[in-house]
Amino acid sequence: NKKSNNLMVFAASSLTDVLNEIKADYEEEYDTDITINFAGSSTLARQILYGANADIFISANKAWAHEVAQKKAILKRNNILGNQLAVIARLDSVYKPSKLKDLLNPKIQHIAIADPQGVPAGVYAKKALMSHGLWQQLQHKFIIGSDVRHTMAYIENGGAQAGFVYVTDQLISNSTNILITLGSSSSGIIEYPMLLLKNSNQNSDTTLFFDYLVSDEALQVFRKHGFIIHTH
Amino acid sequence: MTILEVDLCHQFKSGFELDIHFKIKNQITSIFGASGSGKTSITSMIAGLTKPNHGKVILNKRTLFDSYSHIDVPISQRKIGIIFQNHLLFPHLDVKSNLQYGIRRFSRHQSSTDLLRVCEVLEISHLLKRYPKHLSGGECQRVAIGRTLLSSPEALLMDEPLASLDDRLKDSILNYFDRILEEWQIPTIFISHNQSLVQRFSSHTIVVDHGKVLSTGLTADIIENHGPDIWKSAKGPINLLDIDSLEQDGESSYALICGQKIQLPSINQASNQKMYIQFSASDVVLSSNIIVNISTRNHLLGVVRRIVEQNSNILVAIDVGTIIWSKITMGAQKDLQLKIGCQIYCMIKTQSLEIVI
Amino acid sequence: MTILEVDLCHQFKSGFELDIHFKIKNQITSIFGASGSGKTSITSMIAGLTKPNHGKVILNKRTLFDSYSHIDVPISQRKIGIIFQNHLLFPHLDVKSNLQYGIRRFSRHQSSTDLLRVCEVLEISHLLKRYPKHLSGGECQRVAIGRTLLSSPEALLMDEPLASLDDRLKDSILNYFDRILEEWQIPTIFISHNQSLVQRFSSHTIVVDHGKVLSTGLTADIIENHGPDIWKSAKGPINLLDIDSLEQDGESSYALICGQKIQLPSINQASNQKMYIQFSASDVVLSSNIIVNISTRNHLLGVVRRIVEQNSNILVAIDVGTIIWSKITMGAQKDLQLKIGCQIYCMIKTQSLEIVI
Amino acid sequence: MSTQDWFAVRLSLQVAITAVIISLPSAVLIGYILAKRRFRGKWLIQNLVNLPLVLPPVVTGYMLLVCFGPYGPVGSFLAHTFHFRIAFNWLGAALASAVVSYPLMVRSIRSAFSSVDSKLEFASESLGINKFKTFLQISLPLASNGILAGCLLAFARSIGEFGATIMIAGDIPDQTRTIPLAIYSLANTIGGIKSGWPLVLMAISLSSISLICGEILERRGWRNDNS
Amino acid sequence: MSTQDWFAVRLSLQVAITAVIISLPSAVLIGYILAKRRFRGKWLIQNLVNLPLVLPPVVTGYMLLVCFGPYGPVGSFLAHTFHFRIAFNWLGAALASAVVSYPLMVRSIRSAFSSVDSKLEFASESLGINKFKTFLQISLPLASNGILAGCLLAFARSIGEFGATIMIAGDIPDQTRTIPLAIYSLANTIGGIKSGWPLVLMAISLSSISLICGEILERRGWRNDNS
Ligand SMILES: Nc1ncnc2c1ncn2[C@@H]1O[C@H](COP(=O)(O)OP(=O)(O)OP(=O)(O)O)[C@@H](O)[C@H]1O
Ligand SMILES: Nc1ncnc2c1ncn2[C@@H]1O[C@H](COP(=O)(O)OP(=O)(O)OP(=O)(O)O)[C@@H](O)[C@H]1O
Ligand SMILES: [Mg+2]
Ligand SMILES: [Mg+2]
Repeated sequence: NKKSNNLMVFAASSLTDVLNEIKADYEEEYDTDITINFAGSSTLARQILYGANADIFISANKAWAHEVAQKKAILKRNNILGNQLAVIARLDSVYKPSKLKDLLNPKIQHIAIADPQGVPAGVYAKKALMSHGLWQQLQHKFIIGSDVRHTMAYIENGGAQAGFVYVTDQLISNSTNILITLGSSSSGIIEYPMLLLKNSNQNSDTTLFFDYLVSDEALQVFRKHGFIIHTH
Repeated sequence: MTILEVDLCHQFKSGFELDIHFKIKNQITSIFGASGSGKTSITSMIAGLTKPNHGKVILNKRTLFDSYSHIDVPISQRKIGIIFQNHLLFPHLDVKSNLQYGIRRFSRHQSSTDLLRVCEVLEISHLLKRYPKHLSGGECQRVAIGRTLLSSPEALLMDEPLASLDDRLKDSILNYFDRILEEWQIPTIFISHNQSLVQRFSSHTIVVDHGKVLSTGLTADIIENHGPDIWKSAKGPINLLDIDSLEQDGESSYALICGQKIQLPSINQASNQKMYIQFSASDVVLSSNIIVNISTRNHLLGVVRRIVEQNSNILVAIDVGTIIWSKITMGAQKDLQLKIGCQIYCMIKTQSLEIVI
Repeated sequence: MTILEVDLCHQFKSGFELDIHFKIKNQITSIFGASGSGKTSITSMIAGLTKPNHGKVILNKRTLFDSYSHIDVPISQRKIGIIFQNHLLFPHLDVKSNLQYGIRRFSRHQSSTDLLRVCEVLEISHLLKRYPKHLSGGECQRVAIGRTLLSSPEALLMDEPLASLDDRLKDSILNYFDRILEEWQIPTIFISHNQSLVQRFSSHTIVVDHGKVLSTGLTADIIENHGPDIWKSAKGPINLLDIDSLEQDGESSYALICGQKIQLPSINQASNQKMYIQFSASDVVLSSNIIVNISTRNHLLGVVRRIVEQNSNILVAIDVGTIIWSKITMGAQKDLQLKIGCQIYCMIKTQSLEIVI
Repeated sequence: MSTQDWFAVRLSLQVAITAVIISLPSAVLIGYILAKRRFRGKWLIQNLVNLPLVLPPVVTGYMLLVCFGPYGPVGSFLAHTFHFRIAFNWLGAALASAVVSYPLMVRSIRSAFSSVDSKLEFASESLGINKFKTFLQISLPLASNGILAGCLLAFARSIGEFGATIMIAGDIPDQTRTIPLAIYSLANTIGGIKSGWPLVLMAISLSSISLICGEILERRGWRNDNS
Repeated sequence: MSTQDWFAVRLSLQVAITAVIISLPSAVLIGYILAKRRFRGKWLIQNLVNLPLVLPPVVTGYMLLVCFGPYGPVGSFLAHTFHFRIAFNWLGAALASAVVSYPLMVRSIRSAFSSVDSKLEFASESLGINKFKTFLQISLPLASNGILAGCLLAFARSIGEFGATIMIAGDIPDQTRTIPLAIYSLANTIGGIKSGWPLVLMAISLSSISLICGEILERRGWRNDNS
């Protein structure tokens, strides 16, 4: 049952569950095959820059989206999709910090954080800690995750007593809970820029799907999975 | 008395069937047979390198292998020394370490095989620091011999140990073997295609053919009965006489054999070990009276005891105190009018005599 | 006329020095020397397996190696067949494929070495489907011989090709060699420690010692001049005489040796191939007159040519038309008053004679 | 297992086999040269060959992308001349697997050639067979067990290859999602790694089968054919 | 290179060497058994040994974590009894490297033992030396080149190990950040991979040095000692 049209979406891996659901809904309605390449935003960006045929790129932060937008022609973009950062810990952890300052407590030996040098979740966490003036003091406690899921794995497996992940990621885990939710005031606005890329074998379905992603139907699904919808 | 009892049945995939039974005492026994008749297979089964389908190997009442009671003693505890057809020196060890590898592993024998002595006899003293890959074929063979002798085994299996050595070395190594084995009193199996080596070296012989024992017995008997079948030309049985006493007279040595004097080839090192002289039946010339003006030095007077015709040759047993076999032609018998009971001189060239210690 | 010219200088790390120069024509030439004297090294340098420090190898005007003009013809183009001391059969090929491996690679010779004939002579027809690891030592050796012969080389190097074969096989393979080499007319180098093989098989001999050529020439001359030095076995040099013609008289056979009649041991199969008789120096009794009433049948009259003292024994070369060596004691020499030039009878027991085809 | 999982299994097999086929010829050549020849730049070749072993696979994948991607020198040449692309394609996955497993294959083959007795090669040459034919008829068959082992090793490594593959081929369902990528993607979904177990077992059994095949082939060879 | 980079180099060396030391004894034993013995469960052992080869390293790392992590059975036992932890520690990195490179090491050692002529072992036993001593005095020295090669291979593989390491040891700067983790972290920044080149070169030269050392050791051994 090959469909007549197909399009290629490159999406950050934190979107895996939600996009698969949206894709299923869409394919049921339209005569289009959607292929999604999930990976870390940095990998995806690099693949696009080195010539991958992507129609849509959904990055987990602005920086990689910006990188791509600089070098490739962009037909459309939106910054509607957003997320929230949280401090989480294992359900059975002995010490549960209730504010960011509590992370200084020596009972917290390690703090899991996605790589603050490039991985979006880490960059946001760094920003939040900087704004609370804790960044320097906590440096020696960091255990660096290569992406959010990995960061969460540290917490689940006891590598860290607390850590920064997206709210959406924590929803997948059933052995942790959220202790502190960070507002956009501290972490900055967390956005998932969606880019519609100009591509050689473009067709109208691409635009159709890009628009579908911001339709109420899709936004409903995003919300269900814990994402925030920014209305600018 | 040490005994090696062997009882082997094996069917090779190639179709070749081995079915061998023999017992040997503490003596040197040759296994003689054509190429591919199963000699190497026999030794490798005795040593434990190949497991026969059925059979039994017993050494000194120790059962080394028994397929019925599922006994299979590890190779390293069989105390059987092997000198392999293809040396098998350890390539990563120098000659000295190769020699010392199994030294005094089996503790029974304490003398006459120290490293120095072995190196001297085998003429490998100058090679001690070399590695096997820098040795010639014959040198490898000698090191392998030394290595096995130094482990002082309770039985010795030798597969063509002297194949690529020249006669001089062969002689000196054989004499050394002889002496060691005399002292050790262990069953020894010796495989060689060289007829004279077999004759000189082994008291007993087992003839194998197509994996079966054809005949077994004293080498002399085997030679007498099967010689022409086995060897292209047989020199007749070997005579081996005890030397009663030894006498030096100027440059020559004489021995007393049952009261009669016999001149020996010059011996370099006089030894006080028991000595024998050995010569083959074909070396014994018979004459009815003492002859002068001849290079032959020794005339032993004896009485004819038996006359056997074999393949148009005559074997005569002469009693000179002990039995000496002589092999002559039918023409000679007729000329000498040999009959049982008549007196006759056995003339033996000194050079034909071999002294065995 | 095919010529192999060899000129080699090499210094081994072990200190052993090789310095060899010789030329051979299309003839069979033995290299004879003690273990470790450099024989294998010479052949491996001629074949191109080892590169000498200096030297030259020329075959039929083709320069195969020349250190001065930096010529080094690849092994595969040298057209030199080698039979290795340790077989080197290809383990992954069965016997037939091993034999066919280099077949007719060198195109000069077209007959008498087809696969069937080779298998028959070497008695390996029944082994064609086997793999080398399922062969006995002697079987491996025969396959290796066949493999090399089938490649029809322009020169042949053989390193102890018959070491672990029994006499019957040795004889038939040697005859085959003889015939092939007669037909091919190629230079052939033959290494063996077996004196009688050397004597029967090779027309020329090169004696090497410690890496140097000691002497070179006709095998007969070498034996006459250097026999006692080279063959130091207890029984002295081996005498090998051509049989001019054969005569049957009733049950006995007689041979003519340089015009003198000699009685042979009874032969079972009369053959029309060239025959030799063979006996060792210690089997030859000397006497100054013909003796009767003795079992010895043969009296060859000759003239003493050389008298050599060796280890308190006397070696006498007697010219009976060809040279016969006799080994006697010093006492016998004194009694017989042996001097160069005097006439003497060589008495040889018929039973001491070995007939070699 | 879902049809997607089965697709991943089929694809993994296809990728691994292709990877082995791509690398085999040059691996045999290089292995032979490293084992039997002595020359100046030998250590350089050895280092080049070993590169993918010491680099994180992601970096290897990145380098491949730079080279074979649509804008890379090789990639664009292939695209323009043959209208043929490697990146973001199962061929890309095969290339990644081939490169990453190459050092293992070469090593195995090299040691196989080293243990072929040079004297047998001499013997062959002395029978008038030139070096090349000697290689084909003696060295190659005698080293075949080791070459086989090298192939199996490369196959197994390919089955497990992740880092370089995701870089150059991407994780595109039904196109480049091999077993490891599928496992990774499952680990990223709500069910978590537990739903990946069937695939993990599948990977294990694939390699078991290849190992057992290898054993059987080896046992039928000359080497182990005893008594 | 920054001090952090130098730390990564030192740590990588420490981890790789430890990994080799951890796995060597059992690899020699298993390699010997696989090469020289025939028994029932052989293919099972072989499969177990090869597991880390076919699994994506991340999965291997995950399994290690499940076992050796603070909440794993072994990990918690060690923590309670000896106050000693493996996970999230350089020891964890060493363990990950050891496990991932284990199949390579065993394979190399196995083929080294296979090529030791069994007849030499028989000869040794016939001289009265038991199987164990024969192993020590004959098989082991004759296989030493292959064992060395196996160690170098494992070393090189350890230098490049990423997936399992990041799983069990985590990427803790100044504690567990080995060269590949450092490279990966650099590659994740937008400036990107270019700033990672010094570390890539470092990884390459480490493996080169190990290879060259290996060559030298090998050449001084008996095998290549010609003429
Ligand atoms: N690769 C080598 N390195 C150093 N010395 C060697 C090497 N090969 C041989 N030799 C030495 O060179 C000498 C000659 O060896 P070669 O093998 O030519 O002797 P050979 O005459 O064939 O002896 P044999 O009759 O025992 O086979 C020996 O002393 C041997 O130890
Ligand atoms: N592993 C094997 N598999 C099958 N057949 C074998 C095997 N080993 C030996 N044979 C066969 O068994 C027979 C006896 O071999 P063996 O090696 O015992 O002979 P041998 O008497 O030592 O001969 P040689 O004097 O030539 O060394 C031969 O015909 C040989 O082909
Ligand atoms: Mg044999
Ligand atoms: Mg030699």
